[in-house]
Amino acid sequence: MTRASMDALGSPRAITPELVQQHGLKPEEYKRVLDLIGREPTITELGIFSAMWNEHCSYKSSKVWLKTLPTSGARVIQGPGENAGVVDFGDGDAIIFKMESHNHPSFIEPYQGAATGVGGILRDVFTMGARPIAALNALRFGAPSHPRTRHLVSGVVAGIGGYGNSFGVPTVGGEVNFHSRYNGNILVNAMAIGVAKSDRLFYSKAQGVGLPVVYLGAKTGRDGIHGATMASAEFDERAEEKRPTVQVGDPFTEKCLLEACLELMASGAVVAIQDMGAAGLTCSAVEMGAKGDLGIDLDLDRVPCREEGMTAYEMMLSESQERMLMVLKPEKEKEAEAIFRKWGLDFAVVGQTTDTLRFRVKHRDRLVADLPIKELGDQAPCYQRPWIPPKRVQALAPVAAPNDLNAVLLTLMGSPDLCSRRWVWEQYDHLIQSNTAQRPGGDAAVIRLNDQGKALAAATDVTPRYVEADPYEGGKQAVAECWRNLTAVGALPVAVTDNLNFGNPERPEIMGQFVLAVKGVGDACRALNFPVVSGNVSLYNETNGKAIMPTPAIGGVGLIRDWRFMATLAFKAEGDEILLIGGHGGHLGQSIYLREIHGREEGPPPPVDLDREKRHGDLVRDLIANGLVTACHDIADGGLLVALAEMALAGGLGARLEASDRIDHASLFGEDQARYLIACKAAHAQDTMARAGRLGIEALRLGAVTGSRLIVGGLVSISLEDLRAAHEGWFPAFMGSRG
Amino acid sequence: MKSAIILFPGINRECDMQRALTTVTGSAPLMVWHGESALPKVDLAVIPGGFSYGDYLRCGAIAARSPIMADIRAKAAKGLKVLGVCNGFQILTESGLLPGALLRNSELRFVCRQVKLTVENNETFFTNKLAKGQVLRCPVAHGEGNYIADEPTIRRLEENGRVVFRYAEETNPNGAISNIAGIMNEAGNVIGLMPHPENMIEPLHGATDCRPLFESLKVAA
Amino acid sequence: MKAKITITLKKGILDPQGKAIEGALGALGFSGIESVRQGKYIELELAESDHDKAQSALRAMCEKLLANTVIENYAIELA
Amino acid sequence: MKAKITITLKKGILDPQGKAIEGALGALGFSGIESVRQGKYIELELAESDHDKAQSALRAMCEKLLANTVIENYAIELA
Ligand SMILES: Nc1ncnc2c1ncn2[C@@H]1O[C@H](COP(=O)(O)OP(=O)(O)O)[C@@H](O)[C@H]1O
Ligand SMILES: [Mg+2]
Repeated sequence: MTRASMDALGSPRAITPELVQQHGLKPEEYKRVLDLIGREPTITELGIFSAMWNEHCSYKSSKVWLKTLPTSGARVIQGPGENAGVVDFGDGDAIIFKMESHNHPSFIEPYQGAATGVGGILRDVFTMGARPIAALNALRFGAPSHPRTRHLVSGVVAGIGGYGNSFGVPTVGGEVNFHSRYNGNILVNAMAIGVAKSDRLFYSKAQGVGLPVVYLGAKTGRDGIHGATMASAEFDERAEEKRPTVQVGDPFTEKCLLEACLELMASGAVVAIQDMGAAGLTCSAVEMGAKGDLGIDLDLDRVPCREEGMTAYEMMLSESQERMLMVLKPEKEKEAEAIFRKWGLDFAVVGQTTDTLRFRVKHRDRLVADLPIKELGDQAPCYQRPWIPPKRVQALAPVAAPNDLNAVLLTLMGSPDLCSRRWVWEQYDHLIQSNTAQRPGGDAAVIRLNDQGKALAAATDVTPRYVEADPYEGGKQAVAECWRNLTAVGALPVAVTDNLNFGNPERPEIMGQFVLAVKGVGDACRALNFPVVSGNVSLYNETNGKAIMPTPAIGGVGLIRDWRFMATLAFKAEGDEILLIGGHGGHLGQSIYLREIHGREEGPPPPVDLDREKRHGDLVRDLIANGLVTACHDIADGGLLVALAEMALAGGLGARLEASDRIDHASLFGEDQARYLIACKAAHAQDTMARAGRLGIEALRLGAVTGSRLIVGGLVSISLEDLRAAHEGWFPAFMGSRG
Repeated sequence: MKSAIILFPGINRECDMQRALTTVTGSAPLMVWHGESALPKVDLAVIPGGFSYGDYLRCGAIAARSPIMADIRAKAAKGLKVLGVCNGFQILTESGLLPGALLRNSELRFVCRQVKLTVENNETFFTNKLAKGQVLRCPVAHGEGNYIADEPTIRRLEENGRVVFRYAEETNPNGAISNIAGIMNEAGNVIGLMPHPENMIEPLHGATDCRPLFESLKVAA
Repeated sequence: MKAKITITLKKGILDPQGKAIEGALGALGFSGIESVRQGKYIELELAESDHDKAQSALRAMCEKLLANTVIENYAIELA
Repeated sequence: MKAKITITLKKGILDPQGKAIEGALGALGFSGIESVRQGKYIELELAESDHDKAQSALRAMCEKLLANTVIENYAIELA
């Protein structure tokens, strides 16, 4: 480019290959930049491209595959592409939800990393005009024996609670797993759910030329500059020395921002709104302009700054939290400002919409960026990464039956992945807002939506060891288990959000995991009429070339007509009969029993027959709706006997199962899919069996709720106290009383 | 009975309290923003739970020093009934309307769980519908509910029946001294407690043990 | 001018945080730690240049807001 | 011997507490406050009597536990 045009754009800093590389742009990607703008970019422009074109913002490795997911359905109001997905919950109520990862920051600074992860996802939801009504979190940590694990668990859990509790959203569900494959890359996936009127939703699409672009919320500091880039950079030993700036969350400011935004939206002043997340000002401004086929002019001298002498580059890439960008109706500007002052938040007109389709950024009266706004997004690189399917796992070699099943059950109930998560969820305010009908501890959380009894159910699920052994079946299983968990409380599963956590996509075997898992997720969502309306991808989760287990976390929401008719897993009354829907299994491959008791992580995962899932689930939901079920629990990790033990502990009532030649260690601990345990009044057992029979669904009468022991024929007999001690004991003991 | 809920930025359980007051007492409370320096004429001022001003510095410290609290202090001296729940309790101690202080939970973790409360004094505006010694199930949700006061203060509280609620049956969740969950001032018109009775009033909450507390307010008026 | 304020729990008031730190340090293999107390540290930049005026202003801030004198002591240090 | 450790947020790291305190002091009518930052203060009693040994032990404690050097600085003062 010529000197003249350089000076016009200021900062005549030479763009060296090193600089380009530091910005995470590959040489061919940088060439794309040059072709696009026909000159060398300024340093600020380079920063903007690096932010827009990194994996985190551009989805360049995953886009082609995400496109294959089913995203439409009768209840879908807004699919992927906005801040969060939106589904129709009837009576003009819309449910807005999304899940997002904050893995790397949480590994480096667990409390603040997890806290700002929660803050970010809450912002995505209320940016659309919704009031958050529930939060969930899917957590994966390294082996309990790893020296950092306790520290990370305690920091992450405290951070999630610290932010959500102060903000005032009930945190009602999630998952916690431990595995050595997460030693160097923990996963912190936060999900938020909000409610709004479906005719009062807000979008990021700017409309109208010459309208004020307004900056709202907290001041801009040098927070997390390159955070977006870091979030897509493979870890190595140096990561901790690199010490990328970690953001500190301010839930108090976020709570004020929520109230101010909802007040402002109600006033009718808002034309478009976009929260500032990764690469804050850059992504939000470009998004608003590009979506609305408008240009945006920004004047950085008007941006409220927390620190002295911030450069244009720093302001454009800062990831300071609790900030919003809006396009407002000019006539409402004063009213809007008053609302924000009332809440003690910054308010500044930092630019305006134009008809130029350019993204122009001014600083100290010089143009520091002048880029084609649509191309910034549309022309981002998009890769068809080479992939290879993983090796087929060997069929499972015989597994010897242990002689003491009591000991086995106690070990499983007290194992890291099956024990009670009470230590975790008691640190979350799961009751605030007075609508929690089912708190953590069940298959899905249930939140009341209105006084007529309408309620929402939510759960998150994925079984990484299944996905590792067979990405396609594992992808299907994650969706199926989420669907099952919603069904088990009596909810009609409506839609999902996904958080796809994988290793380095530039390695064909990792890309293979991704491709097949997404295919599995897609097929399951199609078969179960469970569309994907939002999601997030986190790649490069590796340390020294060792990837995490493939972890496509699925967060689902379901609709309950009346929470008074929901099911819980707790046994309710002596004498109720216990039925097994879906029949006995025996699939031990990849089971927790195999891993914890036999020390083997082997075999294929249980296959998922989506047609069975659907038929069995629809039957169970129907039984619950008709008041024929007194307790219900799906059979998942740990199999039949663990599910039974969980139901007994929850209800404080024991159970006796009749002996049968079909009951052995394989049928008790196998993790075969599409199965539920239900309890019902003895008087209803016949009818229930008949209904199942008519539908060709295998249902078995296993025994009855009784006493204070868990008894299975001559094989198992344990008191509930012993079970409870094992189940409740592990987590507090592991964390130490002072965790 | 006319009541008002006082709102500070960061307060987040105001809707729970509003719902409890409205559904149980039958009359909806006024919602009063702290900026309004004077409190409208009401029989009862309720300071709900939350994280006023983020609970930065100390829980309730900043809210306790706001203009509206000065007004509430003045009116309380003339007999206005004041109820502080959780953060509200912390604000009342910080503002000197109630003695003592609330420290970090002894386990150093936020705790949201169901506890049991003994009604130690049933002759207050918030407990007159209950029996002395009656035990209620009630949730707590706080990180700093560890009540403490110097020995003479504790003695005075105990001797004058000013301990209104006590954690029962080993359910003390925070290490509070002599299991104190809620207290009142000398005149008996200011009550503060850490637990959240507003979250235990309808079937959805799993039990309605705390409904009578709000019914007591009707009698009190 | 710059002021440093340290706020500590009064003697006799239980300090679980200090205890926890003591325990954690022990667990990390640090020995010979006889006691740990945790408090707050606040740094202020003041326009005031007169030492005594600043001192008395700071004392007022501590009494009115920064310290809860029911449970805390404070110390003021002026640079 | 007695050690005093102050832990402060690194320059440029958001300090919501300091911000809130600054606002509250203003609301209470204190003027001329240019900035407030809040940190932690930790007092330790050590058996160690050798100054240098104590110093290096304390540095290790800060690095390993007391401070999160990603976002915090620490200062050690030995009485
Ligand atoms: N991180 C977490 N936060 C809140 N609740 C959690 C978390 N992890 C697990 N739980 C709760 O613990 C219970 C058991 O979890 P899980 O075994 O994953 O359930 P399921 O097997 O039905 O998927 C569920 O109610 C879940 O919501
Ligand atoms: Mg389940």
